[in-house]
Amino acid sequence: MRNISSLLFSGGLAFLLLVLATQLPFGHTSMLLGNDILQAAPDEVGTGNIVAAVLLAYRGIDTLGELAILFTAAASVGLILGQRSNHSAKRDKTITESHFITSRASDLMMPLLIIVGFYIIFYGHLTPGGGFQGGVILAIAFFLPVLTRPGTTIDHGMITIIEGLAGAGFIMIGLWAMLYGKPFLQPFFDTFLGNGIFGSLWSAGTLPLLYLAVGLKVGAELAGLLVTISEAPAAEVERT
Amino acid sequence: MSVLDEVFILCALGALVLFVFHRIRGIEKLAVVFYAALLYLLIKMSGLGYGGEVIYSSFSLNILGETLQWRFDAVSWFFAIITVASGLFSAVFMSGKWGESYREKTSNAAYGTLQIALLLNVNSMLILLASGDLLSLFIGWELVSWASFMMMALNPDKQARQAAIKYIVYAMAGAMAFLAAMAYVYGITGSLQYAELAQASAALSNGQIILLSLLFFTGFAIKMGLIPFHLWQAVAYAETPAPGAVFLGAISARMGLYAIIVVLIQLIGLGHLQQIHIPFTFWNLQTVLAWVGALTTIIPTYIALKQNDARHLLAWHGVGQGGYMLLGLMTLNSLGSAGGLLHVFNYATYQAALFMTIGAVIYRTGTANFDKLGGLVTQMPLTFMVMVFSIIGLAGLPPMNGFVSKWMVYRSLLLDGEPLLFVAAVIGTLGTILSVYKLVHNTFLGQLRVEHQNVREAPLSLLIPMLVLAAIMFVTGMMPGLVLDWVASAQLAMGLVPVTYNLGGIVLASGGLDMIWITLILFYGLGVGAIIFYLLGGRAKRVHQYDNYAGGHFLTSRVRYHYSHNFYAGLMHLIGGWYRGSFKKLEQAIVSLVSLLSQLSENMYRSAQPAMMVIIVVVLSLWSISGGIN
Amino acid sequence: MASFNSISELLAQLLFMPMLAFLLGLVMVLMYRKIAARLQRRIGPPFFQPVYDIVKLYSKDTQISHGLIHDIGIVVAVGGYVAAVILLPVPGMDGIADKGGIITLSYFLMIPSLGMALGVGQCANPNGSIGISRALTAMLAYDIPFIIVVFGVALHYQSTSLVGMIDYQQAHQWGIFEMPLLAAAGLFALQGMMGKHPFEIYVAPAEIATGPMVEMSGKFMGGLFVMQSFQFYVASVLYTSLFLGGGANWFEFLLKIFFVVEIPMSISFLFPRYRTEDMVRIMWKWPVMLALIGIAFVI
Amino acid sequence: MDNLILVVILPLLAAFLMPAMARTSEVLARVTGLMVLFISIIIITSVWGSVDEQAVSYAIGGFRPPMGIVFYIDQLSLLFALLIPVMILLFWPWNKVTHIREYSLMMLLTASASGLVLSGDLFNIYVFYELLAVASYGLVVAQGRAGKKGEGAALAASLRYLILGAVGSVMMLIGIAIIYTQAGTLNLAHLALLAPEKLNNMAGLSAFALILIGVGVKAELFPVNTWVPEVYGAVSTRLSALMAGLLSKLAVIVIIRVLVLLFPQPEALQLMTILGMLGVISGELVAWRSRDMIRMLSFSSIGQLGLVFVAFSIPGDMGLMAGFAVALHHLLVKPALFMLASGWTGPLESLKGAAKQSPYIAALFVLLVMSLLGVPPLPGFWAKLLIVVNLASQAAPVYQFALAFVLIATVIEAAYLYRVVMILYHPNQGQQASVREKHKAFELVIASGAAVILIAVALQVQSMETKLSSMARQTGDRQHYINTVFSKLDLADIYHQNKVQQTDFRSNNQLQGSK
Amino acid sequence: MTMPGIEVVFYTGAIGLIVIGMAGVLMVKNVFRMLLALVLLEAGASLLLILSGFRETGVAPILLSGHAAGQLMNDPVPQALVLTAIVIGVGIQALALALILRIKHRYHSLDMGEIREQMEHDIAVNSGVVSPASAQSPEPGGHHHG
Repeated sequence: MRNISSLLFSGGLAFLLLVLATQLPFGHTSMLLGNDILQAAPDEVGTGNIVAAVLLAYRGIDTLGELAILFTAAASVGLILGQRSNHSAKRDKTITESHFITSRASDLMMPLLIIVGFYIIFYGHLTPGGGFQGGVILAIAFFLPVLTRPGTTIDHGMITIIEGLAGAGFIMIGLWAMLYGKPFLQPFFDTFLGNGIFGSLWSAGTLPLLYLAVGLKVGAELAGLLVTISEAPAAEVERT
Repeated sequence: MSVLDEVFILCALGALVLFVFHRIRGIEKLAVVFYAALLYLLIKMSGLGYGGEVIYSSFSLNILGETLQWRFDAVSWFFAIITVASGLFSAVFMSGKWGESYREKTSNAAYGTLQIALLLNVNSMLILLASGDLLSLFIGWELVSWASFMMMALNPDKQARQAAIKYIVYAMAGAMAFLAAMAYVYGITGSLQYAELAQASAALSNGQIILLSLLFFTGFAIKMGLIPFHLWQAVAYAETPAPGAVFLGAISARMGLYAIIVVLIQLIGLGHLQQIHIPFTFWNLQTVLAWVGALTTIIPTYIALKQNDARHLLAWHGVGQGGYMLLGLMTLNSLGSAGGLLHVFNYATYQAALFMTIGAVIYRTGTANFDKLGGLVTQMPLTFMVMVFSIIGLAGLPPMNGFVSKWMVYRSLLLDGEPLLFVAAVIGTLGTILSVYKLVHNTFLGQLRVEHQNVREAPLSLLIPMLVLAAIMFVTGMMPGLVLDWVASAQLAMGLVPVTYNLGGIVLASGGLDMIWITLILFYGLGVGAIIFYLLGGRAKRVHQYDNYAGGHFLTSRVRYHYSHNFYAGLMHLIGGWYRGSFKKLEQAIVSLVSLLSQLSENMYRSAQPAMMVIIVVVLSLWSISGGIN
Repeated sequence: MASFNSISELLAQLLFMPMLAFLLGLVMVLMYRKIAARLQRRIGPPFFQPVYDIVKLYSKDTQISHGLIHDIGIVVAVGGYVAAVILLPVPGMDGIADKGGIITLSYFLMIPSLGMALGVGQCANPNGSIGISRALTAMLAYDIPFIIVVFGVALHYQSTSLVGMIDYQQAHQWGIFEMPLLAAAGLFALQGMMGKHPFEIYVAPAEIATGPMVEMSGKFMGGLFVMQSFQFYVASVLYTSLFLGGGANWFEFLLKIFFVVEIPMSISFLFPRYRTEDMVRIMWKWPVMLALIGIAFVI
Repeated sequence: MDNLILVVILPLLAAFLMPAMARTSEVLARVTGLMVLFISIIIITSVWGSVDEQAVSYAIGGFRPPMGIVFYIDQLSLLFALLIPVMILLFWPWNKVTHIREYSLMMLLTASASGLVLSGDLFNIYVFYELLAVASYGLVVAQGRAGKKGEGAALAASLRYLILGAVGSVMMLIGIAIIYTQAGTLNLAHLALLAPEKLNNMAGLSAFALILIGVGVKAELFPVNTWVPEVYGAVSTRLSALMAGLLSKLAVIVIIRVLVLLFPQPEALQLMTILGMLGVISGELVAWRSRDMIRMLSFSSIGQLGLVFVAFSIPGDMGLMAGFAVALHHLLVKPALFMLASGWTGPLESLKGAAKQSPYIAALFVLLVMSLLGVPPLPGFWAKLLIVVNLASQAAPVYQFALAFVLIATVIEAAYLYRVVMILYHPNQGQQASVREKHKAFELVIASGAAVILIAVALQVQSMETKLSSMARQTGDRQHYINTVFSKLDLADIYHQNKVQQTDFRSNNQLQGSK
Repeated sequence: MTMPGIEVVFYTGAIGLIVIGMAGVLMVKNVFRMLLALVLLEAGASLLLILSGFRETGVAPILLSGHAAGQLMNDPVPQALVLTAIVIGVGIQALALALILRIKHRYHSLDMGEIREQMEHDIAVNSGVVSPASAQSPEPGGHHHG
């Protein structure tokens, strides 16, 4: 009964969304905002990657919010799973080595991944990429050993500090502008951070700094999440 | 500062003082003084009862673009004086021995709470009566409801508590109907002032008037316990502690009548109601309301006949008597409306006295159950006398005041040529006669129980208010003109033609009523009867009531031979089927319906898939939106 | 239409009307018993038998009273009728009929029953109580058609004053011709009102030891006998006033009232007793129906 | 006024830093949270009243309004911006056992809630809404930490809540996508400008429906409120009070913003009316048969939120005013009731005679309940009156139905609330009277505070009315919103045409923020 | 609509993802699968969102990648939005996953129906309406399977 009605309603939803779609201007959207930004961004923000301009400059507070969501999720997961894993971590220090090739490969990969991650972060405002993408790669870099050597622990304290400081850094950069009487998160202001040259690494005001903060934050949050979750089942198995 | 302001200040002061000192002994004296002072202030305003100008309070409130104001006119004053007098009588009743025993049974605090409840009732009713627009009327209305609820909730008895809950649900339903009506008035006129509604009502369509009247009337009818909303009232009033029952029984439900007068008669107008025909029937709105009144005189009265507890019996009569008032007001002539109004006064006097007598009986014997009473006349003759006076009033027999008002209602129905309504009213009266005999017989007549052998007359503090009420009943019965002054002023204020009257009664070309003569004749007849009985023949010998036999058995104190249970068995058997619980079943059906819906809703809230509801509502709303375009 | 011209005339009427009623009532009681006897092929009592009965009862040695209310019950029972009699106009004497009218009178007619009920209640005899509960039920039964009839009549004459009604009938036509259905229903109610066969189960011998009368002895019973004579008188005069145009003179009046009581008296022995419930049932069915139809005609 | 952004930023900062700080000093971390809340309150009170006449907008990053994100500050947002830290402070978990992350979550809640009411950008609202949602999941989950009473229930309830909320969020996202496809912009003021042209059609309405349903999850909108009884039943009353009192209202504010600015179509309003009135009746019906206080209050909260929706769905400023009145009233009363309920757990029958044990608490309960029901002199009455009166003045039949539903629901509400009152004042003590929990001091303080405010408002009803109506007028004024946000449009245009003079523009302070 | 182009495929895909995800959320009993369905649903919504800035002839909005000067670019805004939305989704999914782990541990089941029953029982016990001893049924007689 439930399945039938579910199917019925899903079908209805499909139909209605299709009907709705016919009402929408497919592929010919007015792009009011988009055009404005496309025109203004190079001059106003000075990034080559306009998506990055949108993400960090025009909609910087969105990004802050999203970082906060990640942080919240991580904190909540920590609340749920974190405490006991500390216990188990103390009791159970045995690290199971996995296969030679995987473990060595992961050791080799780690620095590479870190470098790639930071590259993507630092060039985020110029090329496709940025703090999120780079942050994910960084997280992977730190999570890889856990995958290859089940039982490895990562210092949660470190993660906490990194995520806290990275997040605070983002906000501090925003507040910095306010110190100069500018609106929060304004990318340019009359400081040593000049305008830079369009298209170079040192351009677009505070944006690269913001991306760094984002990258570190995302990396730390994701790593923390992954590690916490991966530690949890071990604890369950042990208890049952 | 007008006298009305003084009244309000006194009310506030009284409430405050009583609240602060309610645990202290001696608070009852203070309460009596308070009601007396209130009565004094009302008497200061007595110009209203003789055609004086409307008195406004200087206090007003501006909200929602509305000006809330309070004022007293002749109608308000008429109701107010009954209210305050009832309060005073109740307060006196509970000030002496009764109060002491209540304190002993419960606590000082509980007694204080009862005093507070009574005072809040009086105060809230005065606020209601003083209302000068729909909003203040509603506010007063709600206040009265909550005050009554507080009073009813004071009895710890299970039945009483259930009755109180039932009451509050009914009262809330009524208030909501009232609120809805008020909202419609606001929707139509953009104002809640009486004057605006009165002006606008002329231009309203029939449908609107029907809806409005229905909503207003439902709200008011619930308070008055009119058919079909009669189920809550009797139990709730009966189970209230005695002084509370005295007060509530005497006047509380009449607030509904006051509101009917204000809204349906003053604002919408009876003539207007009469012009509106209910579709598919040959009735108009006014006849419908009159029939509600008529049915209310019948059904609750015969339910009362069934009761086996004196308080319940009286309370059911209270419901039924409301029907006469409505019926009187819904007649199209000044005599009827005067009768209806006069009945409010008369009813208050005898209902209060009756509840007091029952209170006294309970005070002495601890019960009002007919199966456990009987034969108290020898022990409590004065109480019995008051009860006889009152039941004569309640049954509407000469020479008590109840007769006058009922006569006026009958006479007006006769003038209007309403045979069926007349018959209905008479059926109600006859039922009342039977029923009050049952009341007096089962409590005071018949066999005295062994455990009541040492019962003494009610204490003086209880007797005084009863006797005073009995005197009022008799005096206003003999000289109804005293009250008809006020009634006529109220009629003027209602925009009706006042009734023509003199001190002795009604002046009417085609057969009036002169109570002075009638009373005298009655007493003459009784005198003749007494002469025939006492002067002729030998002296009668008094024997004890156990010196008696029935069916060959000697009746002794061990064998209980008091016929009280299932009184009027034959009649009950005959008419039982006509009203057996149909309203109760309706009520239960509504409760079951609510229960069913509630269960359904609960199941909805317990759906297994949390997201199910999202998709359902998305699909439905999108469907309805696209449905508008496709 | 002044009913009296001076205080002395009024006082005289107050004195005479009850006496007259009592005497005529006694004759009616006699008549009732004679009719019963004739129908049962007996000779019946002598002329003064009703008086003898009352005198005998009054002069009994054992007069048992159960208390003040017991006494007052009898007083009220008699007094109520006395008062009612004064509201009933007879030729030449209107009493104070215009101060009350028909509605008041109807109420006065209930007072005796209630007085008696009070008295019976005080006796503390369960049989009495049962009897009185039946008596009151019977009152409920006949009063409803009676009141409907009263209403119809008052509506027809546009007045509640008996004097006015009589004047109207004498000037125009008797009520019975203008309102035959109401008159028929009224006759029915009259039957019940008189408390005689077949609607007298509550006082019937052998029905729970004589019902209300069980504790009545001596002058208590005598008082009730007095009341009975008033009862006959009131019923007949009322009916006469409503439907037969009252009496222009004494002869006509007497003729009419005796004729009126004769009918129910004759009928009463033709039917077996009705149980209380059956009485209610029949009273609320036929006469009510007749009366309502009658009113429909009046309107 | 520029500092107002700190109301959002500082709690975030504190939230980020608190776990790190806790590693060195737990006390410091806790104090930080409180400090931030106090600073927020001070900031808001310092600008209190300055937007009564003219609202203010604040462009974050100093970007021209339609491109950048603006915060919009009017009486409504300012009021809620004040209420949020105050309420959070009131329901702050003072006990020592609370994990530092829970404080952190509270700060995140504060930040997201403030952002939600201040934001003037559709997607930004979505982000803050999600943040609010995740923070509240986290707080619910925090109840389910190992070893706590009712751990499993909290976990399961929060999972179900999460799934419901996530599906709702997706719906909202779809709605935003549709709006963006149609209008090509996200700024509310800009959308408001374009709405008559772009959104006054089926697609626009569908978008509204989707947003309504998405946000409605948090706003306890029927029928996406199935989480309510589960979550409130599983978590502490402190959190329930916060969620029922504050968080639900924030979601409602979002809907109101969107509705007023973007969708003035009657169909949009009527959709809300229907869902609202079904919520009212279903909530009250279930509350009627619930057997413990918490569950009863949960469903009562659903009913009241339904009432809020019904009120807001009335077209015009009067509807807004009614909505504000009933929403604020509920915000005041329901948390207080939850506080009282926390000491009265267990089946209702076990509360017999509780009034004898604690007369003051019972009296508070009665007062709050009376106001909830709408007994005249109390503020609840005026709120209800506003709704009823305005519903009746509407011509559309759906409003008449809503009126009937609201009134019937009130009767049902009276039935169950007064049953509880009667139980409290029962002359006999119930069996469990002795083992009943004691009320904690802060619970009583909150409830008493609410009662005091109720009475104060009852006495000052006229000035409250003026305040509310001015708030409603400002909120309902679309043109005002557009003008406020685009007040510096001329300047921006000048800049736009002379891109060369970038630096001049950047040094122009006037663009950034308003005053 | 004039000519159906490539975007029709995209839109259909997005809607398809949404509907499949929705049906999955509704129909599966296992909460983990429900979570996976939720991922699909979010993916669909993200796709729909990013399509709102789609132009048939548009290119990526990156200035340094050597597009011709007059080339139309796609709207950068939805791309930024989607990035945000995805990260939000990740956060929620992680939280859900953690919850599922704990619930599995606590209730030994992943079936939504069973979880709900046990939860209702727990809630009832918490509120004191049901005694802890009474077995699995949360309310006597009042229980229905959804």
